[in-house]
Amino acid sequence: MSQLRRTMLYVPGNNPGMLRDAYIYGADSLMFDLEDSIALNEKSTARFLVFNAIKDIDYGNKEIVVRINSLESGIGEEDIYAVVAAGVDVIRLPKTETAQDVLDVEAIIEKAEIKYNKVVGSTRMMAAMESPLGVMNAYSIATSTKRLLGIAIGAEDFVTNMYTSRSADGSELMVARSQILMAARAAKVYAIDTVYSDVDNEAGFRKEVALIKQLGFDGKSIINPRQVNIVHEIYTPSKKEVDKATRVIEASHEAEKKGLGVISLDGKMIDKPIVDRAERVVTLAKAAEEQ
Amino acid sequence: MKNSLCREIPDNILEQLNKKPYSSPFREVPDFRAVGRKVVSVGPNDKKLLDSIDEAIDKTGLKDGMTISFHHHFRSGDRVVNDVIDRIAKKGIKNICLASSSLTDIHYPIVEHIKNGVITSITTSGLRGELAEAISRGVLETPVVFRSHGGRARAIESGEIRIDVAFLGVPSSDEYGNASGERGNSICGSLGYARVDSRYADRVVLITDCLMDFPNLPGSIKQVDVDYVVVVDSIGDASKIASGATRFTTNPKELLIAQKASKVIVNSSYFKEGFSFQTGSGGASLAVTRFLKKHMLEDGIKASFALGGITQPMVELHEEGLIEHLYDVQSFDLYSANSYNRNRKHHEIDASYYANLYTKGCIANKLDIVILSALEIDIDFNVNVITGSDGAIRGASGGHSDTAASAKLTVIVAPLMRGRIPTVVKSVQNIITPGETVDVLVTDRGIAVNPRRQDLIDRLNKAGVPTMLITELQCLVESFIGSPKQNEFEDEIVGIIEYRDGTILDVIRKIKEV
Amino acid sequence: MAFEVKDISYNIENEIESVTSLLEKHNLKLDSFVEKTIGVYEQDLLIATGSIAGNTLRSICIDEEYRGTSVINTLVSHLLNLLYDLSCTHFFIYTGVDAYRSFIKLGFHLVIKLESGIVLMENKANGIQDYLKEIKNITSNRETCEKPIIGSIVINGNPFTNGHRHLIDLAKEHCDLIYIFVVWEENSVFPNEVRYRLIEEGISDLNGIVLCKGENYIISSATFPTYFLKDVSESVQQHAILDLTIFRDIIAPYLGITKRFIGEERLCETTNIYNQTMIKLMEGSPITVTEIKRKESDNEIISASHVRRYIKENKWSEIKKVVPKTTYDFLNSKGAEPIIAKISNSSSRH
Amino acid sequence: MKIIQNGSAGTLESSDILIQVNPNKSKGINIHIDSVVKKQFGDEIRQLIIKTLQTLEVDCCEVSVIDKGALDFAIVSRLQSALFKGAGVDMNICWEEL
Repeated sequence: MSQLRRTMLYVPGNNPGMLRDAYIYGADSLMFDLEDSIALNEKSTARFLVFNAIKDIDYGNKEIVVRINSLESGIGEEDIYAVVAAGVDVIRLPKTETAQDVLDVEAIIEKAEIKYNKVVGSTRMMAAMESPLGVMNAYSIATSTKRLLGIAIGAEDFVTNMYTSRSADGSELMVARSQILMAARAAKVYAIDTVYSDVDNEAGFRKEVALIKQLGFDGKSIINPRQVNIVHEIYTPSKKEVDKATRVIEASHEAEKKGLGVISLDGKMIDKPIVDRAERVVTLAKAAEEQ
Repeated sequence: MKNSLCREIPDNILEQLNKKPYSSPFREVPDFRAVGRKVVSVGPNDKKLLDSIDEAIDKTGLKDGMTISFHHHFRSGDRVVNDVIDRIAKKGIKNICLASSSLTDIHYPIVEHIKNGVITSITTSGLRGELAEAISRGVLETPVVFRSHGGRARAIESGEIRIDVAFLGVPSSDEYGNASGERGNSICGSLGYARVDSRYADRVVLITDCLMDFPNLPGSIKQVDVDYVVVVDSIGDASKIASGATRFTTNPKELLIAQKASKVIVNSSYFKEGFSFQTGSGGASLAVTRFLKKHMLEDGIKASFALGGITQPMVELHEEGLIEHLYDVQSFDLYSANSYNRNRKHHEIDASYYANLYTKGCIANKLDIVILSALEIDIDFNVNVITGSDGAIRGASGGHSDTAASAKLTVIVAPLMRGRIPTVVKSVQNIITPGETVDVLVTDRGIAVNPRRQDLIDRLNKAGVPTMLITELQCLVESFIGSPKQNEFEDEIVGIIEYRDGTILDVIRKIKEV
Repeated sequence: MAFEVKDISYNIENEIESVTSLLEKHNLKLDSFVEKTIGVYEQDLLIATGSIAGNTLRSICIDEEYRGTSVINTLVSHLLNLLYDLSCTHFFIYTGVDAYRSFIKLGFHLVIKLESGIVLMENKANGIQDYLKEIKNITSNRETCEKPIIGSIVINGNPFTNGHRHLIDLAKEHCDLIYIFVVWEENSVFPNEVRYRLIEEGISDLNGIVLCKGENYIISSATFPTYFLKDVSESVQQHAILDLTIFRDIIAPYLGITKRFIGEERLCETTNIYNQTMIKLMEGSPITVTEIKRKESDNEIISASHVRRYIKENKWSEIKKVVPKTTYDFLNSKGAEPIIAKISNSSSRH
Repeated sequence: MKIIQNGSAGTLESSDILIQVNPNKSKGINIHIDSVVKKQFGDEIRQLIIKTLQTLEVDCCEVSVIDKGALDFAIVSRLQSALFKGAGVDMNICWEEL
């Protein structure tokens, strides 16, 4: 899991100016939205726009995610065909409740890949859980297909389903966040946190990012470009962390060179997860420098 | 002939104006004496207070062929310019030269007065709206002369602009001509541009809607410079003269540009204790202040002064002790207009002190960093802030070229494109600021440093701030928008752009109608 | 900047109140006859509003503080898309002279600017000129004398009666050519096409008449929305001026019309205001207005509203006395049945 | 593709374009362009519209656009969207042919 997904920037699929500019804010992934931010009578218009944006605009090596409408809505299938034809990297499923939901979408993705001469399996998937049932099924969803690279929690619908609303400290999301995270780690996929919609409340946003980082999330979905740097800043490891990670990695290289099965540093044995984490710390630090 | 920036300046224009073409920012050496106004004596029994603008026009002896002047401190809230010119027109006076410090969209009625022969020539810093459009289409027979704020002060002092009557709207005055911009019904703060006119015009008429008891002090314009005072119902729309508050932009793209610009500044050699800076009033340019503040606090650095059009964020930095002095030639909002009352180190300065090259040292000379915006910038770093992409006039020269030439670090902030209109182009439509006085361009998609500043390129790259060639940015923009069709122009010249030293930088031609 | 657009519910007091107070703050009002209103919000603050009535955008207002921002683009985009969704492709904006420049930038074109500062714009370049050109094309085929005297009459014809015919006959005596404009709005119980056909049939024996559809430019929902209201609206005078100025300054000069004929109006206050305004407005113009006394039958004036009353009261012998045979035959035909049923069940003025 | 009804797409926001297509009363294609960059890009916009119409085999319709500085991808998207609405087609679009 070397690729960073600290920030996944929502871009309403019906706004040409934002589709053109989304790239410049430095988010790790861009997520073009065909779902909740698009009014019903603009669904097909947005689909054309996202289709052409992916096809025509040079987003460099930026990961492009499209949040499609659910299959139940009756328009999800058309969304899939359009974005697969355009060459999307990742399709994000909203309102996922069961592993079958993922498999149903996957089946259509596969048909589309064949139809448009894409390598079968090249389109990756993400699933967002937005209901208690989805959260309960998090592990089986996370392990439903190899295409799935991550799971996310969508809090707005979730709290409604839980008969509550979002609060500053996020206590109502504690269990769901933990459950998603545990499922993601068990399934070895990414865990992405929900959006924070009060764009002007920077202090509140910082608090929430610090919280989800501490919980262990890989990153957060964000709705405003102004939030990108804040997340990246909080995810930037301290100098001490980086130094330590560097030493761990050096030790691991050393062991590899010597053909040793056991890595040791300062006389202590180091396990594989520690090396993994060290690599992640270094990657985060590098990304922060580039910003 | 072509000037040093390869702009074709017709010989007959140079001859008519008795001007040289532009060569380089500091080459020309002045060789003249400043002119003086006609001396008048007001005795102990003379009264200055008049009943109406009409009476003032009569008393000043304004007649055909004379030059009148105004200031632009009232921005789009101004009523004075339109009211005075209306009265002049009603009196049947014709062939007037209008020498305003600037003109805005509110001044569209002037179009009619051009058509009916009342106004036959104009010099200003800028033009906007319908008036600008009409002039771009050739409504005025003689070309408008565009001057920078410093350049205008120079031209007044050298006698190139000889003002017969200055009609100066002021927020308050006493009956003897002591005027203030910070007290009154509609306040504008600094009266910096008007002060030059008040000292050099043969006749000075103050127009106010707030008559104060004598003496109205402290003040901006002084009784010794004023012939008459007229009280009118209203000098304009207070809310448009000084907007309530200048808020920081929330536009993410402007913030991104501002953040990148602050990175350039912080990593330059000029960001150190006691530095000085100026920002333009555009969204990105203003927002630089906010990011600078963060770095100033982090690094424990304070600025010795900030200059220019002063806005609320600047005053706040001053009040927080991060900026020692404010030099204010124009206050942009109520907060800054009110600041004089409580901040002793908030100084009103006039246009000459601000940016006139031919003085014994304008304050712009002491400027370390200036952040300016642009409508267009070309691969030679020449900047256009006067004409739009269609070639029509829609901007103002302002202090752009003055501060760019003076400051040690000139940063242009602009989006790479606006809709489908490119900002970075091969060659700008018109030059206001020569590329040799511009150091860095910061856009949302990359930073380009003028190759003349290799020192800066090295410093930035060493600090990990990536830079690109400006030609790369220009190619990038074309990859998005395609290449625009060149504008077509007539031979007729509608505008002449004078550099701050009085040489001719460029001409604006009449747009060809399709 | 992200603005949120919401439909305004006329039943939620808060919403409608915030709309009216925004409008009042800028000396505007919410027209009583609008059909749909939307609001643009920043956070929870209403910063712009606009409405649709028929094919016209009305009661458009942007909070002063937000003028010059992109909120106008958001607002108008939404309103236009609403109209497109209603399959309305030719539409109008009724606004003030201040906003006029902004709307030009949004693709609107001036129809007319009144002295009062009211401006009517349309989304088609040369919309009214194209409309008039088409009408003129019909006439160019007609044989007329060298310098014909040209008159005009506007008829709703709901339905066509002997009174209308009388007006046309009298007008004919003074003119070589007459343009009859049929009011073209589906606000009358007799549909546009029926009213048109009954007039056409009722004058088939006459020469020198050009029958045309009034479309958007004569007593239409764009020029005169209050004409179609049941009660007399305070805006009638204003709308009448708009409608008649278009006639005086654009339609009449283009078609060479120098006379306009109207039936004297005693029954309908709205029409009476229209007629009186016309007499005043045409003063000093090349157009003379001739008010013709209504034709009477059995000491009662003939009017289409009476005909509808007779239909409601089932007085067919009365009807026969006041309408031409063509109209009478139609009323007795199968095609008239839905109309008659509608009249019997309604109490509307139209 | 045959245009049988009105179709519209887009907005008047900066960098967007509002496009309306209608069945043409007479034969052929009528295009009306209103653009903030008409002088600089009017011809390109027209060419792009014609090309998009040809790709979709539309040979009879009226297209009117109000352009606020849209880039090509937005122009094509809005036009495709309006055309499909005008043709009454919503689903099962052959994306590879666009």
